[in-house]
Amino acid sequence: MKSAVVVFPASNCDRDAAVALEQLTGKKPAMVWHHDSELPDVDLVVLPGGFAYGDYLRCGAMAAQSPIMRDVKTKAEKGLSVLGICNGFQVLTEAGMLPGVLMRNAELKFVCRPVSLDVEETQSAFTRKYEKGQRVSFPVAHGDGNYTADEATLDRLEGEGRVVFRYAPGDNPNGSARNIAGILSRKRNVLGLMPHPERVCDAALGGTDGRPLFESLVEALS
Amino acid sequence: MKARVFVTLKNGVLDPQGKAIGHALHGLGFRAVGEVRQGKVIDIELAERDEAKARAIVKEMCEKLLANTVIEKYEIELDG
Amino acid sequence: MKARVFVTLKNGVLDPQGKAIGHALHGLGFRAVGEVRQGKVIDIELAERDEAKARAIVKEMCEKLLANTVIEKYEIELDG
Amino acid sequence: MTEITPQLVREHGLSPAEYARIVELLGRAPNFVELGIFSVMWSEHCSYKSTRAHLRRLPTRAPWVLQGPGENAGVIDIGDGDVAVFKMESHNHPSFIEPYQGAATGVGGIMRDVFTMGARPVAMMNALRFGAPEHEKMRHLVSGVVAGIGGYGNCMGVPTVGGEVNFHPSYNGNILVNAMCVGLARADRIFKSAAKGAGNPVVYIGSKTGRDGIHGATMASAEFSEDSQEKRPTVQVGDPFTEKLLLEACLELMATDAIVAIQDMGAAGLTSSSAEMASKGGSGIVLDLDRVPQREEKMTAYEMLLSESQERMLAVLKPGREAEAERIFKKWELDFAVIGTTTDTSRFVVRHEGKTVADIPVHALSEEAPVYQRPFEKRAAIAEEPAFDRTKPLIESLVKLIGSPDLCSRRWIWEQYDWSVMADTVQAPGGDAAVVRVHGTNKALAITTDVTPRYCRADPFEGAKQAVAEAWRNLTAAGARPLAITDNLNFGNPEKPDIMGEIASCIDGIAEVCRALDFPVVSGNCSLYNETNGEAILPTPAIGAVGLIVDVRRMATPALKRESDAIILIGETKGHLGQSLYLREIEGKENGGAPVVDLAAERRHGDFVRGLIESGKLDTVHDVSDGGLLVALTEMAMGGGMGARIARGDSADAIPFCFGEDQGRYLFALPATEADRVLREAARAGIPAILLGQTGGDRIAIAGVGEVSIDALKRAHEAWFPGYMSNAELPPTN
Ligand SMILES: Nc1ncnc2c1ncn2[C@@H]1O[C@H](COP(=O)(O)OP(=O)(O)O)[C@@H](O)[C@H]1O
Ligand SMILES: [Mg+2]
Repeated sequence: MKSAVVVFPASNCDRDAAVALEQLTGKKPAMVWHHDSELPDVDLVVLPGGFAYGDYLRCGAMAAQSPIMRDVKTKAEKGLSVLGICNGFQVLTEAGMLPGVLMRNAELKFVCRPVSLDVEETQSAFTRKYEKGQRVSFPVAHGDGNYTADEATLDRLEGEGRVVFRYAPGDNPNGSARNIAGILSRKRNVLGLMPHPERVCDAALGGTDGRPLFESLVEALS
Repeated sequence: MKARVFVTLKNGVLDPQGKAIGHALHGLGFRAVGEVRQGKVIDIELAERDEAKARAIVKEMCEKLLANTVIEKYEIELDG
Repeated sequence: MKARVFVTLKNGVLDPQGKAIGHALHGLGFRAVGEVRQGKVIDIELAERDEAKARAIVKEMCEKLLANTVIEKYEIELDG
Repeated sequence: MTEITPQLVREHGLSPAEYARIVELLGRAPNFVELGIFSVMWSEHCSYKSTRAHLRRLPTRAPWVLQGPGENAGVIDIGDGDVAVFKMESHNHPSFIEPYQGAATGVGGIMRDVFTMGARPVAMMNALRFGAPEHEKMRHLVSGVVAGIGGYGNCMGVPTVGGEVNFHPSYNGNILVNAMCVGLARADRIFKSAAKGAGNPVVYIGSKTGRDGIHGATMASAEFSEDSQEKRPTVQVGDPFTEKLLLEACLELMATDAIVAIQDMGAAGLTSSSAEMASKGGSGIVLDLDRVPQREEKMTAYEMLLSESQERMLAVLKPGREAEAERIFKKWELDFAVIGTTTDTSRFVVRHEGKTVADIPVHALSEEAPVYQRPFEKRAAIAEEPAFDRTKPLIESLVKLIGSPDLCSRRWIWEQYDWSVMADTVQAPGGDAAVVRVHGTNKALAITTDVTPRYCRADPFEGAKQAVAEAWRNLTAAGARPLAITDNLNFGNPEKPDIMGEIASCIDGIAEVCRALDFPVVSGNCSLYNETNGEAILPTPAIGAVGLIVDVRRMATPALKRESDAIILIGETKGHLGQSLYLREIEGKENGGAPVVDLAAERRHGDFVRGLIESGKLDTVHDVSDGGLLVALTEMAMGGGMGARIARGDSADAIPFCFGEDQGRYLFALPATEADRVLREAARAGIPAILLGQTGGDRIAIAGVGEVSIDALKRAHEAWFPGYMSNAELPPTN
């Protein structure tokens, strides 16, 4: 599986994502500067966490307008797999590639801690190596992770099996609607999630619950 | 020409920041406070003299970048 | 009565957000854009009919909470 | 041109004698611009005029020290060609005036000090002192400072992995915000600030210059009065987004060999960075202010030279490398301008609008800056034995202590910091030291900050010793070999002999431990005039320390891990209650003498514990500090969600035994089968060690005294901070 990580100005989990990808795919991902207009030939694009453009105006808003995002969008429509983590999820919603928005956390504070998640869907290239209903722990680290969409959209997401990760009951760190932590696009090839799977791929860091996500991709896309 | 853009949450969208401000104002003893909503104001200097053209440009800016129209609405004021 | 409060950075205070927005607008091809400054707008419902009193109350709110007067200034508009 | 009157000189914080010296050095009266330059360069903040003579007593060398004080940050060798680069710095005054931006720009400033040396910042710490919790401004200050530190550090993508927080009324009008940054580099890729050679281009990089924080350096050097709030000095607004770009751009430029010297623009911005670079390089410098990227219109030379706009750097390049550097900075969308050259005249020359606006011998700004031997009185240490009520119920006291402002959980704070970004944080906030892996290896850095100001007030010498020893102990408890420290000396007005006495004694105390434990000082910062209306803060020599864990798989944490482990206490327990938190929180008394640190014992005990960790026999260790033995045990129990059953020391009184703050002690837990051997080994090494009890169950039980559930302790421990802050006003945002 060939992968690429997009680097926006002030992305800051680009290296973490690259390390996890290299560890689990055996290949170094291509690092793509936001100003480039075309992606290299890859099977997976990761939009990493961070504070693209300082999170000024709205998180992800300016990054969504980056030149590279046009190509990401076009290729995603043709089926390219795209994984947006944290800030990357925000970019995906701002770019209109996923529905809804990520608003300020309900408690209005940045929150960094491990959270328990339930894997709701295993019918995706991102989660096939998890068990349905499996409880995993990923850290979150964000100020704007409060997923919000109108009721019709939320119903559609649930109805189409596109809510992939949900915060375990009682462990919702940001007030997001229906405890949503991660969702798929309609074609199921774009995943956005707030928690950081790339930070739990190494036992020394307190867990390996993120590994199956990357292993799923390797299996699905190789 | 100067443009002032207000970006505020659409009615019905929950505004935790506005709520927190209202709460804090009550806490400070301002009993007369009802609902509070918070938004953004963006002041833009524009090298464009024609009002209609300026409005069209700013509207485009709002649609493309300044507002997220899924949850936000905007108003434009021009001056100069 | 409704009050609208604008809280903006004092002149001369660096506005990183405004700077970044201006930059992004340029990047999107809006060449006519000059300086951009970002601030907050806060809409407050007030159970107070008297305009002078309302203004005094809102001014106090600004000083106490809404604006950080070390770096920010505020304007008050009343309506109703 | 503005006339130079005695009034104007005074307003620039210069004494008549200092002014006379300036006239002598120049051979003429300075003009207004030059007066401004001297005022910042000769300020306490930039010149260290009160402390310089004393700082010389600090040991700064060891075979592993590659760069001691004198550069932007210290550098130590951590093997395999890797180095750790670190420094701690205060942003006290600005944080009191505008907590969010003050703290944020403090973080930004110390990060620049580290990456200007060529290192990538990998960890941030913060040592915070607030006033009494009930003080009307304190919630606002706490929430603003914490949000500001997080706001800047999180955006930079550098994990904030720990720190310390105290509350004490002496900080009511003068909180302390000390931030420490640790970076990693390769030994052969370290950059320094000596602008050697003539004819080299001087380039400006980063953000544009505005009228920010003009006279920030002199503000940091003047005592606070209530009305300095009214004056509303310009506080700088931080732009972490630009700083992140600056970091990446600088590291990219540093990968080339285009740089001769580089220095961040911190206090006294352009003036101090350029004058210091010239001074260190033994060269002269000519600056052309017309080329300085400016954010505001019609800035004067005076304003540009003294501006403290953030996120700026000054570099001296090899001739002809400008275009290459410019390409990198343009890619990162940062300002870049050649604003001058180095010369062989040894003069600091500034041009503006075609005129020479300043022309000063470089040495007049650096070596000739005043150094004072201020009069000092060393205070006799307090030695009284405090009385206490022996009948107070012990378990109740424990619950109260563990939920008190100085001992309760800091989760409310550190959950606002991204401590796991960079995916190398192997010990998160909450333990004795934070541990951050050296990327791509099995080595790790252990990092801590420590000082107990109430000890320093009672006994400045012993208090300062204790601060360094506790830092050493915290690193040791994680299994690290302590390597070096940075210090942040926060004191009141040095013109008062008793404050100067505190400074001198604290420096002596630090120096003694550095020598005894081979733990040199490699960088630091002084923050003086921390007073409000003539009342000084507690003497607060904050110590930041770094150690090396050779193999991160052999590291210890405080959390209890297994049932039926033997719990062993290392070190002697006399039950020293003077200045203890027990006295303060339970008896409402802040009295008695500070505990004394026996440095020979300290070393023996620490080496013993570290030896056990390194041999792989021990993974559960906690040092005993604030609150004493029972508090330490409780922290271990809460960390592991597992109880413990202990016996009271035979002869000792229960209260001093449980809550005394004797030094040089560690608690650890290991499989019972190992206990006898370890105790024998300790005895052989002459180290006091007792078997205190064993782990297990869901409560802390003390034979013959009572018991309490871990749940109840946790509830008390976690409740205070969120409860206190739930009454906060709005969380500040950027
Ligand atoms: N208390 C101290 N102990 C040791 N070194 C110190 C102390 N205070 C300042 N220094 C050293 O003096 C130099 C100047 O410090 P400072 O002006 O804070 O640097 P910068 O301008 O980079 O912020 C630095 O090398 C610093 O490490
Ligand atoms: Mg520096």
